[in-house]
This record gives sequence, C-alpha cells and structure tokens, in this order.
Amino acid sequence: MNMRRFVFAVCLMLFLFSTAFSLQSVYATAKDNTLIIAHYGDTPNFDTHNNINDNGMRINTILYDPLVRMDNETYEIYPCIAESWSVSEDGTEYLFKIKKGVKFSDGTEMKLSDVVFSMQRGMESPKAVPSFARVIKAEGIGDDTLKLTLDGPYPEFLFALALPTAGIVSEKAVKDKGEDFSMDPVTTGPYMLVDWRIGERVLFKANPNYHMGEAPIKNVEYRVITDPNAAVISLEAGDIDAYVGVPPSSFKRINKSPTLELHTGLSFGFTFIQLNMARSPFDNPLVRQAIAHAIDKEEILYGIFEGDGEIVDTFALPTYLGFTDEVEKYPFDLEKSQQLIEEANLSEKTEISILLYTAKMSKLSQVLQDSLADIGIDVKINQVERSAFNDAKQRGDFDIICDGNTFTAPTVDESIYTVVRTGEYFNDNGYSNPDVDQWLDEARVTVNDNDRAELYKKVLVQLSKDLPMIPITWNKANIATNKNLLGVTANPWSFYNVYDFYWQE
Amino acid sequence: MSKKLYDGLESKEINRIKKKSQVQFVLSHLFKNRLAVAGILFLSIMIISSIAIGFLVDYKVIVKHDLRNKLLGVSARYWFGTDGFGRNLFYRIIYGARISLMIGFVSVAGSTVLGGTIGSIAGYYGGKLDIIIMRFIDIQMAIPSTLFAICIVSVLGTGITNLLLAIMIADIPQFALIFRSSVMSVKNSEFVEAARSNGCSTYRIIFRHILPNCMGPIIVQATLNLGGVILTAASLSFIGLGVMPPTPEWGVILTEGQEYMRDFPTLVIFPGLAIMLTVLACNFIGDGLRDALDPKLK
Amino acid sequence: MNGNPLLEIEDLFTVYNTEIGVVKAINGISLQLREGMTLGLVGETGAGKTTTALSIMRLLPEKTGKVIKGAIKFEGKNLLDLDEFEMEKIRGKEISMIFQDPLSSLNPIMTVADQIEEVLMIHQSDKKKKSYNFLQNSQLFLRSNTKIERKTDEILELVGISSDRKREFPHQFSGGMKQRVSIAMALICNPKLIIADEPTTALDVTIQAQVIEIMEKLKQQLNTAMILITHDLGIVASICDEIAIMYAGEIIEFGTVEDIFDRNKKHHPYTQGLFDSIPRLDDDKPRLKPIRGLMPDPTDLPASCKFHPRCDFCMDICTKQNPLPLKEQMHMIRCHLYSGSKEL
Amino acid sequence: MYKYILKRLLLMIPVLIGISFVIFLIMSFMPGNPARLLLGEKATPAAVEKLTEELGLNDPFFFRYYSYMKNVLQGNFGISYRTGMPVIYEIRARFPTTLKLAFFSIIIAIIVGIPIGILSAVKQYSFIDTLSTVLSMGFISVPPFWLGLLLIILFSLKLGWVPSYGSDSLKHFILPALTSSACSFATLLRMTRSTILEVIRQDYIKTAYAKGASKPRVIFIHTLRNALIPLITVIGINFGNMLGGSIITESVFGMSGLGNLLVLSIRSKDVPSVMASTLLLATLFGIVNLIVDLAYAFIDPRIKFHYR
Repeated sequence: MNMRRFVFAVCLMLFLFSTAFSLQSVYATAKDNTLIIAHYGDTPNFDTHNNINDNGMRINTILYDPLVRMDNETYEIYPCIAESWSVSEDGTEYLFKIKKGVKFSDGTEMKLSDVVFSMQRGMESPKAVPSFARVIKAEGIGDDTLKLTLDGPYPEFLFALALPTAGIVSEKAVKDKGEDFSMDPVTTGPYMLVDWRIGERVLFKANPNYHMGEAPIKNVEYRVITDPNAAVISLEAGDIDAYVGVPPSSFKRINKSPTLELHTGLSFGFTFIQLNMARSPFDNPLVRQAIAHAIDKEEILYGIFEGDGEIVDTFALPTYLGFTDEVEKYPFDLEKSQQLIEEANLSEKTEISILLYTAKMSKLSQVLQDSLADIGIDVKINQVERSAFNDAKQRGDFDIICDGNTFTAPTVDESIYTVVRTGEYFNDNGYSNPDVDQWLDEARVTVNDNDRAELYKKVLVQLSKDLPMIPITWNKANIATNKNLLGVTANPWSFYNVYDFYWQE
Repeated sequence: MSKKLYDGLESKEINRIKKKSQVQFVLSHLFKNRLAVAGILFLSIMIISSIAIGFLVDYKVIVKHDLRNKLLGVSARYWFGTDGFGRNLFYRIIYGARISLMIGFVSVAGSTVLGGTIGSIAGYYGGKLDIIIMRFIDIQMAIPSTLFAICIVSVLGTGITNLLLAIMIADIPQFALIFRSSVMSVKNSEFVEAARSNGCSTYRIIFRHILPNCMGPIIVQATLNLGGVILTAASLSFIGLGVMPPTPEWGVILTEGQEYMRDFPTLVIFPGLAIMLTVLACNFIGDGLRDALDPKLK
Repeated sequence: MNGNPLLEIEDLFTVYNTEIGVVKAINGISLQLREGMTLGLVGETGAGKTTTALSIMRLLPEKTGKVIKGAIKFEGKNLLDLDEFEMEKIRGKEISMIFQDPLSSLNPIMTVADQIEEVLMIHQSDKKKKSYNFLQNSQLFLRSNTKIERKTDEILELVGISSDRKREFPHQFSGGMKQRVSIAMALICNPKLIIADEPTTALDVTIQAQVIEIMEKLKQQLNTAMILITHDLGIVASICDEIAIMYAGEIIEFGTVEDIFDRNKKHHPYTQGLFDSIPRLDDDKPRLKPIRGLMPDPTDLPASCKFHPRCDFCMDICTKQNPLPLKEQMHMIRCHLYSGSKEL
Repeated sequence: MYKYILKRLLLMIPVLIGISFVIFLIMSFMPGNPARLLLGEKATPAAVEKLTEELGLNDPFFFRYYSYMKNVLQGNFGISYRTGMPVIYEIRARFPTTLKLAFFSIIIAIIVGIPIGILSAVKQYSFIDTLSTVLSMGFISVPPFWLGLLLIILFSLKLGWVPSYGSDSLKHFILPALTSSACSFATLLRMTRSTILEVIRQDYIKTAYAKGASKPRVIFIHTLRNALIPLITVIGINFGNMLGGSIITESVFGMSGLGNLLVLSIRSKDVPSVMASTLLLATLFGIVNLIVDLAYAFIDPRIKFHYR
C-alpha cells in the first residue's frame, strides 16, 4: 500500500522533471552555409526606430535598409534606398531621390509614402535620436523625392542617416501590426527574421526580393555569447564563424590560428580621462597638467590594452577635418609632473576617486592610480554599474572619470561638441571656455571646409591647454572571422552589413 | 553533597570552574579530531602569514603594476608567478587572506549579534512579536541570499565595507532562527524557571542563564558560516559586485585571472585553491566543534 | 527431562571494542536449552543478558561487538561457523527475537501486515532461490499471495488483533498491541526458539500480564523453546522452567525454577540480594535490602570474583581468585562461599 | 489534502507581497534613472523628463509600489527598462534554462550523493567512508565559480569534450549541472550518511535483521525509506539554493537563464525584470517546499494525519 504511494511519489517527480524538459525542445541549426556571428548580448526587439541597443543596432543593420550606407574603410556614403541626393546651399535641406521597385520582405512594393512615414516615425521616437535629432520636417515631393529639413547646417547628417536607427519600414505593416511590429517587422533589408530565441540566438534568411539582388549568404544566425573569451574558444572550435569585438588578450591567439582572421580598424571613439574642473584640486590647471604628464600612454596601450588602439594627443585623427599637430603635448614625465604638483601647492589632502564602469577602464584606472601615487596623489577606484555611473556623472559627482566614447561621424564636432561646449548635455565636468564655445558654434554654421578646419584647429589647441579631458588612445573596432569568410572589413561603428560577406568557393 | 564540595567558594568561582572544565572537555575532544586540527593549523598559518606579509612587504608592492613582468610563470622570485599587471601573485593571495578572513569574521560576528538579538527577542517573548519577526524572517529566507546580497551591494555600492554589510544582513535570518529555537527550548527548562522565581531580571535571565546554555549550536553554526561567508564574498567579487581591484581579494584575483585562464591557468587555480582550503579549514573546525560539543551526533 | 538439547552455549566470550576501551560483556558462559523449555535470563542492566541474545542471533553491532571465544550450537550446528547467508535463513525462521521496546521495534512506515508478511516472504523464497536478489521478494512482487495473507490473519487473531486492522501503521496501535504484533512476527514461521528480550519492560503492568499470558499460551500451543530475558523475577517464576542469573557477563547461578526460588537452598549472595530487593508479603522484614554499590566497570573487570566489591560475605580468596562452578544436578553456583564443600 | 495545498498556497501570498515590497524598496534606492536607461545615453533631456513622468517615476514610493502591484495582479509585469519589451517575454524564454539546470543538478546530486552516502554509512569508518567524507567536505568548500572555471579549463579547453558556453543543447548543460550539483551532492552525501547511521541504530532495523532479512534488503527496504524523510527536506532546500546559485553558475557558463537575467537587470536597475524574476524564484521556492511537505506524506504515514 505505502509502497504504491511511494511509487506514485516517484512518478510525480519524474513527471515534474519531464515537464521541465518538454517546456522547450532543443532544436538544431542547419550548419551548412549558415553564417554564425556572435555578439556579446541580445537585442531587445527588431524595431529600427525603437532600438539603440548595440546588439539590436547590429541586427537592424541587416534587417533594415537606411536611405544611405557608409563604407567601412573610406567612410564614404553610398546610395541604398536613396539613389542620389543633394544638399541646399545653407546645408539645411536635403533632397533624396528614392529608388524604384524596392520590395518589402512581405512582397509588397515600397512607395514614397513608406519612406516619408519612416522618417516621420523616426522623428517622433525618442530612441531614434542618433539619426533624427536635427530633422524638423520630412515630406515627399512628386512621386520619388524625399525632402528632409534640418534645424541648421549639419555636415554629418548623412552619417546619421546611415545608422540602423533610420531604417525604412512598411507603413501598412506598422499600422496593421501595432506593437507586434517590433517582433515581426516588415522591411526592405537584405535579410529577413526567421526565428528568435531570447537571450540565445536570432535566425535570418536572405530576402529573395532584395533590391540589390539576393545576398550571397543565404542563412545567418546571430548568437549571443556574453563572455568574449568563450567566444574566442567557440571561434577556434569552429562553432561560430565570426565574433564582433574580440578582447585584445586574444589577438595573438587569433593571429596565430590558421583558420581565423582578425580585421581591425579605427573606430569613431576614443578613451579619455575627464577631470572634474568644478572641484578642487582639478580647478587648478597645474594639477591637470601634472596628471597629464603622469600618464604613460605607451605603457597603457601596450601593457594593458594589448596594443588595441592608437595613441593620440588630441580629440581627432589626422584624417579628420581640422586636425592639427600643434596641440600642447604632455609626454610621460614623472619628474615634471611632481614639479607641477609642488608648484600647485596643494594645501589639504583631499579624497580623490576615479569613477568608471567597464573592465577595460578598471585596468586603465589601476595603472593611473599607481602613477598618481608616484606623484603623491592617493586615489581610490570606484567601479559602479553603468546606470550609477551615468547618474553620478550627470550630477557632476566625481573627481576623475575614465571612459570611452563613440560617435556617429568622423568629425571634430561629433567627437567633442557635446562634451566640452558650455551647457551641453554631456558636459558634466564644469568646463566652460567662451572662446571654445564660440568657435564650435561658428564651425557648425560654416559651410566652407577650410574655414571650419581653422576653427576646429583653434578649438583643439585651446582644449590641449585647458585640459578638461586628457585623450589616451583612439579606439579600434574589430571582428574576428573564419578565413573562408570574405568581404569583411572592420566597421567603425561595429555594425556589419552581412550583405557584403561571402564564402570562399 | 555538592553544597559541601563548593562550600566556601564564591559562586563566580564555581562558574569559572564549571566553564573551564566544559571548555577543556570540548577542546580535548576537538584536538582528538585530526581534520579539525588540520583546519586549525591551516587557518593559523593563513592568519599569521597574512599578518606577517604586512610587515615584510610594502602594500604598494602588492598592488603596484609592473607591466614588464606580467604573466610570468612560477619562479623563485614569484612563487605563484605574476598576474596580468605583473604583480606577485603569491603576495596577493597571502595578503588576500587578510581581507577574506576579515570579511568572514566581522560579518559572521555581526550577523550573530544582530540575528542573535532578533532571534532571542522573538524566542523569549513569543506571542505576536515572535509572529511578526518570523514573518520577516520567512520573507528574507524566501529570497535567495546571494540575490539579496547582490541587491544590497548594488544599492550601497561596491567596496569591502558594503560587501561586508550586505553579507551580514543576508545572513541574519539564519542566526535569528537558531537563537530563537535555542532560546525557546531553554526558556521553559527548570533552571530558568528557578532563576525567574528567584527574581532575576529578564536581561539577566537571557544573558546569564539562557544564552550560555544555547551557545553550542551557535558556535558551530558561526564556524560553519565563516566558510560560507568567505565563499559568498568571493562570489560577489567574482561577478564584479564586491571588493574592487586592485585590492587583493581572492574573488578579485580570480576574476582578473579569468581573462588569461586559457594560457595561464595558474592565475585561476591558485586563488581558487586559497579560497577552497580556507573554507575547508573552517568547515573542518566547525564539524569538529559540533562533534565535540555534542558527541552523540557523531 | 523432555527433549533433546536445542541450544548449547559453550564457554562464550563476547567483547565490544569501543573508544573507551574493550568492554568485556560476556565472560565465558555455558548454557543448555532443550526443546520446548523456557529459560529465564535474569540480571541487572549491563549484566550481559542482551549481549548473550545478540550473540546467539549473531546481531552484535558489526564494528564493535565480537565473539572472541566459544561456541553456540543450535541443533548441533555451531552458529558461529555459519556464513551470513546461512544465518539469515535461521533468523526469523528457526530462531526469532522479540525486542524490549515495541514502540521502536516496529518500522514506522510499513503496515503491520507488511511487516509480518515480510518474514514469511523472506523465508518462503529461501527454498527456491539462493540468489541475493532482495527486490525479488519485496512486497511489490508478492503482494497477492493469498496463502501468506491467510497465515498473517491467523497469527494476528492468535495474538488477539483483529485482522481488519492489519493494514494500519504501528503508530495507530497502542504499546501492548504493538508488542503483540512483535510476538506475531516472531512466531509466524513457527521457530524452534524465541528469544524475548525484556518483552514487557516498556509496558504498563496490566498490559504486561496480558502479553505474558499470550506468550505463555502460544508457547504451549506451538511447543517453542524460549529464552526470556528479564529482571522481573515475578515473570520468571510464572513461566520459566529454568533460570540463569547473570552478573558482569557470567552466569553466577543456574537452576530450575524450584532450585532458585527455594529459599532454603544455598544461593549466590547476589541472587540472595536480588530476592531481598523485592518486597515480599510473607516476609516480616520491615525494609527492603538493596544490594549496595554498582556494577563494576566492564572495561576493567576484576580478574577474581566480579561480585566481591559488593558482597557482604567477601573473603580474602574472593579478591584473588575467580570461583569455579559448583554443581548439584541442575543447580549451579559460582561462589567461594561454597567452594569448601564438593557439592552444594 | 486539497484543502491543505490550498491553504499553503494562500499562505505564500503574504510572503510574496513581503518579498515584492522588500525588493521594490531596495531597488528604489539604487542610483540611476530608468527613463535614461530606456532611452539611451544620447537621448535629449526633454525626452528623458517626459518618459520619467510617463513611467510615474516621480510619484511617491508607496504610490509607485501600489500601482506596480496592481498591474502585477492583473498579470502585467511591466516593461523592462533594459530592453523596452514586456518583462514576461524574456522571463518566459529564460525560465526553462534555469529550471532545467536546477533539475539536472539535483538529479546528479541525488544519483551520486545518495548511493555514496549509503555506501559510506554502511561501511562506516572504512577507507571509502573517510574518502567520501573528505571529498564531500571539499565539494562543500569549493567556490562554485572556481569549480566551473576548472571544469572549463579541463573539459572544454584541454580535452575539448564539451562546449564551455551557452545553453542550447543538452551537452551545454553538463558542466554547469556538474558545477552547481557539487555543493548539493556533498550535503546530500553527508546527510544520507548521517541519517542512515541514525536509522541503522533504530530498533526496527534490529528487528528486520532478526527476521532474517538480508543486508541489502534491510538497507534498501527498511533503512533507506525511513532515511528518505529528512533527505527530502535536504533535497528541497538544495533545490531552492540551486535556484539562487544559478546566479553564479549561469554567469560563469554564460547561460541565458533567470540568474543571468537577474544580474543583468540589477546592474541596469531594471526594476520590473528584477521584481518579476525574484517573485518567480520565490514562488518556485515556495512550491518546492510544498512539494517536499507533500512528499513527506507519501513516505511517512505518521504525517499524513495532520492534513485532514
């Protein structure tokens, strides 16, 4: 009797076990010809105008077509949905000629109204800001021309439009599907969404109606591998074909591997140290200079960044308009640094802390901490979560920040305007120089390139004297791939258009 | 008879004799347990060497980077090799014992005192107060303690003190429960009745009569928890929510080493071994104490 | 003298190896029990009565308990020579045992019937298979054996439990009822020998009488030999044929009921003491006379007479030499008091 | 019995409310503005302010808690601040991974822990017993994340037998399940050993031997089933611990389960996700406890009576 009860209990448990397993069936992927690209995280959704997650934007790059796209290496803007474009004299009006015969993934024809609708939708969405922040009006002219009006001249506008936050959606699908659109989008992009397992993988197949011809790689899988070291192992094992953002500690290993290839390129972003000028002792320029002299950029780049980046002395690369080498430079010199500190005559010993949130910055800050200790400044490292970091930064509640940034286009305005211009949203360290403000504002409305370059030069030189922030290295983007995968070049945003990739025969 | 024996002795004296003999009894049992002795030895060595290293080596050497010497293998100069910053791994691990053990001892002591107070109050007064306290404990027990500690750390921020606080708070219910049940079982015993009828104050009853009589299970639990706390602290540091680098905490050393794990597994193996052996030592001692305090459980 | 010797114990020594030291529990006892007879084993707690029983059953604690010398012959076979498998066939079938505390000697999570039937099933399958397959004879596979069920009902009726209650669990029974179940369990295979280890100690006095009555009745019916371990002289007097009095692992006096209970015969001072510590109505002594002192430490027994530290008649020789048994027919005494005479 | 189950389920409600309150309270102290998280760093202050107002983040704490709970009771767990999608989507996708991991681990723990525990008890003080005692102590003391890393180094990196990462096939569960079962296997082993030793000392075991039962029969039919009662409690507690421990294991092996979600969400102050996953874990914990209590009734006839 009680034995039967016991058996029943065992059965009950077995049943519970089995239900747990049947909740989700394990499905296999078709490995043949499927390109598997891994990323560090998953996307929240598939809505181009409502997704500024890194991984989401990577996915939307192949799911959606923007009006224009950017070349990975030359940064040249080339046509996509827009066949050609023209800019008005004052730089505030853009006319785009829309390509004919483009079909959505559901087979319907794309009309000008869809493009206009997409632009308007983007303008309304707070998350599509990177593309539409400056757009004030979008309208269709005739049957194939789109006119976008900006609030002022904005030379980087085409780069903004090339971002995956400015994809073209089907007006009808958006209106019919409502909220479901973000899970089941209708797009014109080279690939179509097949399946999504949250937190694990997204499957795509080539869009047969793609207006530039069907993609050479028919099936693509985006896999989530949060640990970059694990991703490298998977790459070596051949479980995945590509990984975006390989950790520098694995560069050697990948370069040695006979089956893998590492593609690197400079990105739109740099690593810097920001000093809170509203606080003592950083209100003293001598102290800021002393700190700049105490940073051994070479040691940082080769010792802890494993050579991933390029040492810079200013906030622009030589290819950028307005780059100058005449900026004030602060070579690594502890004696000089110490001397400056003595000169600054710091009265009281204040508690100084370095605020940061990433592992990379943690390493940087440890080296910085040691260097500052050498010149007699004791600092504490305060690593926090990203949200807490942003919070403290906005409130100006920090002494030193170690951080990196990313921006949309390769120009000086993009790289520093919002950070150093008085009153701008990301200017959190209390820096304010009316001259710099004036030059930056003037550059924005200056259409002539030479005049703009002059203004930027002045800004960069002034910044190197004021030292509100100290540039360390220019960041690099990378993607490691299977050697058989061709057509791969590093994209400065790390948004890869798989349409360009093909398998070696 | 006993009256005659103790005649002329102050009652304090009697207590002292009684206590001493009890302690001696427990200790003699404890020292018969080979594993417990091994645990005590290991822990003593750890404590002594971690204190000694503070005198022998400058803290700056322990935390300062030396990138020319990074990722060296085991050698006479670097017994455990060097880490990704070129720091001496051996020094860091030995110094790490300070931090881990400090977190362990302080947080266990804290949760024992706090949990003890709450549990004793609940157990002694009973009634509605007990019910209310128990509900709170139920609630906290239903939240996994790691999760609870993570939540607290993310509010307070990282760092040794906050980590310590978080673990301490997360451990309170366990101790409260033990204290409560011990107090409840002792509360109604005859000698407490006797003390009460002699007009002892509540305070005196709790501290002089009840608590000394339920010390056994509490000491055991505290020792066993010591290991658990060291583990939790390391875990939290490991997922980046505990002590911050470059402080040589074991979990931190492990996380830093994880990056190089493939080519330099020793960077992961040594700090892990340090954690494991220390926790093992605590558990051996705890087990030994339990057997010594309550031989019938063996 | 009816029947042949069923059980013969010859010069048995049993020890327990404990942490404190070697406990000498039995120090050379010899016994004989004939078919159908009842032997009472009497003595204080710690005298080695239960150890004797466990030695016979070969159920001494595995790690510590050990028979170091002697023989236990059951129907001529030395039980100590048997392997475990052969011994299992004897336990429960040939020799069965009733334990002291009915509250704890029944498995709390098996029904009464399951526990009784188990004995039958174990020994039924013995004949068929030699394999060790224990699951084969678990309840799952032999549930609907009507023969076994009928027999269980019978034996339950016999001990006075309605068979309606056989699917109940031990905790639903009272103490006396549980002991009846134990008795039923011990008797179901018609064993030749029952060892009852203080079967009534844990029970109320009224229940004790009932249980004793049932045991007596069944013994008569089934003609089973029995070793009754007790320290209750009253029970011994009522059902035993022979009595052995144990002290510190030795039998210090042995005899028929008549021998022992005859106050005019010579007795060991310890036996005397035992009788003196029971209240007697026909005696006019105003007070009981307890035996002074305690049992000696079993790890450190005196080499001489074990009782001498407590003995009122202690002589020089008692502290030096262990007395040899003196016999008169069945009656045996080990004491220096009587060693002067050749016979009692 | 159904009444009892219902009563127990009802009793869980105040605990769940308490948990939700505690977590909500803690999360409200966490720095960071969810609206900014939702909109990203490049969003304009005006948009952030607007969304903050829309989400009701400027409301007083109790009002926020009240409206959150109201929504939860209507089955609406809110929108994740991190992903902008309904929380329930992600939880539904991740929950099976965590559950599977916990089940696999507990099964491993049972399959390995109980037999070794029995062996160790039956052969008390033997070499096997000492070995298993020391081993189990070792497994209790080993940091789970470290064990995970060692297993990865050995079995994925050096030997390449199993993948180190992910959660899509059964193969991926081997190392994580081994890792998270280590501690519970050890506690189960120790518990099995001590309860069996306890039960073996009981009189009814002597009775069973006296009946002529063989040693295996005594161990498996009489001892084990009685020992199972405390063991089930241990299994239940361990299952609960595993749900909590999944936080560490999943982050070592990069499995997309609830634990991983919790860490991600706490780090990004994603209150709705944290709340929903905590409540789910706590509910599960309560249900496991209930199942444990019910399992008692199946095994121990003495307990069943209290339910009626």
